[in-house]
Amino acid sequence: MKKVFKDADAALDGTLFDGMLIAAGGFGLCGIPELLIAAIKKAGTKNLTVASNNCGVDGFGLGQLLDTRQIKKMMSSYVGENAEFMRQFLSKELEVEFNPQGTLAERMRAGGAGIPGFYTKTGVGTIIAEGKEHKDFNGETYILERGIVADLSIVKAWKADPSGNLVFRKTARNFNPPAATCGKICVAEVEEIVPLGSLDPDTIHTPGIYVHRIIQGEHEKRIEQRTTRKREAA
Amino acid sequence: MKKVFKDADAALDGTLFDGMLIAAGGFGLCGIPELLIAAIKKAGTKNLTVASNNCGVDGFGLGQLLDTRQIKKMMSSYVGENAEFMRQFLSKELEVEFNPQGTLAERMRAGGAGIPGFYTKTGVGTIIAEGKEHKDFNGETYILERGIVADLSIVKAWKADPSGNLVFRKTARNFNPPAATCGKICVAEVEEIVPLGSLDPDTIHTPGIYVHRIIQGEHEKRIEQRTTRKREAA
Amino acid sequence: MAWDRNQMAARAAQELQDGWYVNLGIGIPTLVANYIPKGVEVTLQSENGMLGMGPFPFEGEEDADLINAGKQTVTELPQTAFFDSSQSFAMIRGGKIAMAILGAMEVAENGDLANWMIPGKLVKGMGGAMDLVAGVGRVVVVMDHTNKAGESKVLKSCSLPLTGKAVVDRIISNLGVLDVVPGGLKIVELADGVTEAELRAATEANIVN
Amino acid sequence: MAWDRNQMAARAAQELQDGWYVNLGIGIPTLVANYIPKGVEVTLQSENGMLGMGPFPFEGEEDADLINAGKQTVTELPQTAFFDSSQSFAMIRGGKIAMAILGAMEVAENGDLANWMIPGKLVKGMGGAMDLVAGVGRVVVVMDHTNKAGESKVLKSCSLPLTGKAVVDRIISNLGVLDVVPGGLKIVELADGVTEAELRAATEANIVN
Repeated sequence: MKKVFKDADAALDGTLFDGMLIAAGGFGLCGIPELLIAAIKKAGTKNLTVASNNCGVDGFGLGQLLDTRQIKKMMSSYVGENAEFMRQFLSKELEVEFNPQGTLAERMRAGGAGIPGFYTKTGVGTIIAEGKEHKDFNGETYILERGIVADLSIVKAWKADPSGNLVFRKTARNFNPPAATCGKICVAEVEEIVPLGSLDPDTIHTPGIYVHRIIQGEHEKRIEQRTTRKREAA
Repeated sequence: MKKVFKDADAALDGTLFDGMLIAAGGFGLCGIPELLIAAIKKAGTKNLTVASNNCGVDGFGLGQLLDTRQIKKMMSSYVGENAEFMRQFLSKELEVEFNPQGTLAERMRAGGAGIPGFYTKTGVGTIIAEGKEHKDFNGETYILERGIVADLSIVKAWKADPSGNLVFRKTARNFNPPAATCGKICVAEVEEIVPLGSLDPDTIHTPGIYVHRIIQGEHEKRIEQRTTRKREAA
Repeated sequence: MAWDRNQMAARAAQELQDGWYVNLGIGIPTLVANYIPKGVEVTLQSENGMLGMGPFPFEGEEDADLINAGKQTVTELPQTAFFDSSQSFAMIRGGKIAMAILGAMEVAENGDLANWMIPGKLVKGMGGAMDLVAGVGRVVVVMDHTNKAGESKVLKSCSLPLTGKAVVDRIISNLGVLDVVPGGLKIVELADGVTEAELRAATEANIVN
Repeated sequence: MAWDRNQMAARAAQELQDGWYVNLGIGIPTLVANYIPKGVEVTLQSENGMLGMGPFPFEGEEDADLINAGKQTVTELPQTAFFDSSQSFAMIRGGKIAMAILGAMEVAENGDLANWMIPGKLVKGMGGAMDLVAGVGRVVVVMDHTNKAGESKVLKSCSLPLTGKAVVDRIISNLGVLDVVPGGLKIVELADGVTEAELRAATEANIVN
């Protein structure tokens, strides 16, 4: 049971194929699997459908896979921090399926939890509900949303142990845990692989059972909106 | 925003009424809200429906509420470690709705997550599926299970801070986090209330938003099956 | 005369009650945090996965792993808890957030809200807005009463694709405060120096007494 | 001659593959942990909320907060992770557990399993058994081939209420090993000193070649 791989190329070896569905963690540029995305770019896998809340920015994160035209379709809640995305989207080269953010997160969680469908109030009465089954519970109307099962999940954590237990840091957790659960294979990139036994078993966010391959690497961790306040003079 | 109460009686004050639905955390006797159960006994609230994986043992845990005939119905996955339970069950004084353990946990989680129904393969083709809606997804049959929303949740955690953030210890976590989410009001009993800011925000299992009232107290923490091994001679 | 952005935010802050968990949208709603009344303790939720959102960091203390739903760097507080996005929206959908204060493009007299797309224009997505309006206990909209062309944004029915159907409880605009009630909108308050006639003139929606 | 409880457990342990996450039921399946082959690393899941279940504690080191699904005190290992019951069954239902090894009252030739209730007798509940058989990758049943009256427990169809429909992949009994295949059961192996005729005589289910 060797889960630790030497780099992103090695960790993705044998997992990629044209037309596949990839679930990616991250919110904006926070907690995105930078190294695995770059390796998918290098591998040149085509016609990807990517379930990810956002699609990176020009030249960084998933935005890189737009430059190379590797993405056929995005399943996202918010996109377009990205000129190339908008160009492809408006010219219909790129397909976008908009999902409410919570619906997208829950669809990933459901897919990983063996739940093929669940009912939610989110989106009832909007274009999101069009074509979806409606059902009343206790006098209120809900719509049926489907679990997402991806061919591959790519996630970014703070620390891992060699058994694949993952710990995330602050809001970089975001979509990573649900994304990790919904892939038939999950590859995780982390800032540090720590020795077995050094993570407190009460504080593990994603148990190792979900994680098949791990790499350690350097992360740029780019900040999208650097907002600060001034220190008041003493 | 004062969440800390002086004892179980005070914390339950105004939350109890005859015929109510209570969701309780715990698995076997592990991680059960001992003090709150004892206070419900004292309060004498009647005709309770209790959603809890098990029903305690004679004279301890939820078993205490059987002695006083306060429970009308249990929603559980495994019961009967308890002579009085079996007597009431066999004589039909006590109603039992059996739920597969994972379905019960997910029903609590769903109820707390605004999901009135979800599909699962668990129980298809068994008496559990009788009378439930069946639906095919990708060629497989699933049944519809309903979210549970309780009038009150009672849970037991290891530590809390005054804002209601909870941390559990080892397998005493079990049903407590999903139970905490599904109550209109959630009362938590803990071994220790620690100062605000002393819990690492990355390691909180149940965020304070779910927890309305907290008490600190002494717990018996009875062991149901004490199994050990012998040390080999040196 | 009418309220400016900060006055609208200050008025919206009056909606907050002690002990509430609240989600503030982008734009004017973000400013509400600056006007929380003394003695009112409110915990801010950020839907990417945080309860207890603090102010922007001091320069040099930005943390790439600590951002809000607007992707801005923020800070934590003593009561902060982090969680994943499925948990975050579980609490939103599950009705655990007492109130969301959001911006809007249009609101209708039945509480319909449109704030995510303009057909033919750049569509960026709804983010968490649909989840919020469907799930939270109370939805307060803060917005200008009219658009740049002077047309009412408070309508009989929305012309834009909806974010949620019959979800808005209260509108706080530059001209005043209106509640969604059976039959239409009810004037709760006029902004400083605004007459009822002015408010009515700027409102397409039916106003009931 | 036939296999005893420990021999059945040892045979069941041969089913395990390196790197697998496995759930062991109560009774003989629990003994399987004693026979995991050298070089095969298996992580045991306990459905109350634990991955990486260790052996029973030394006397005096029992921890009331650390029990398995059978409510027995256990210990943790360096790779242990704890989680709540909804997460635990999310991984079970989601197919993340490679194999469950369970006891049975009856198994049918189509893989139907009955192991939770006898009508008219004390019903204690199914616990996590229905979730396990519905969710895990492979279900192996370990049981005596016949009941105390000498009647086959390997049947054309189950007489007892089912735990799961067409869920069993392999049966390991005191008499041998059988796989559920199209049309019935296929003999994989005979227990020490058991003849095929003996196995067939003790089996009501259809055996295919």
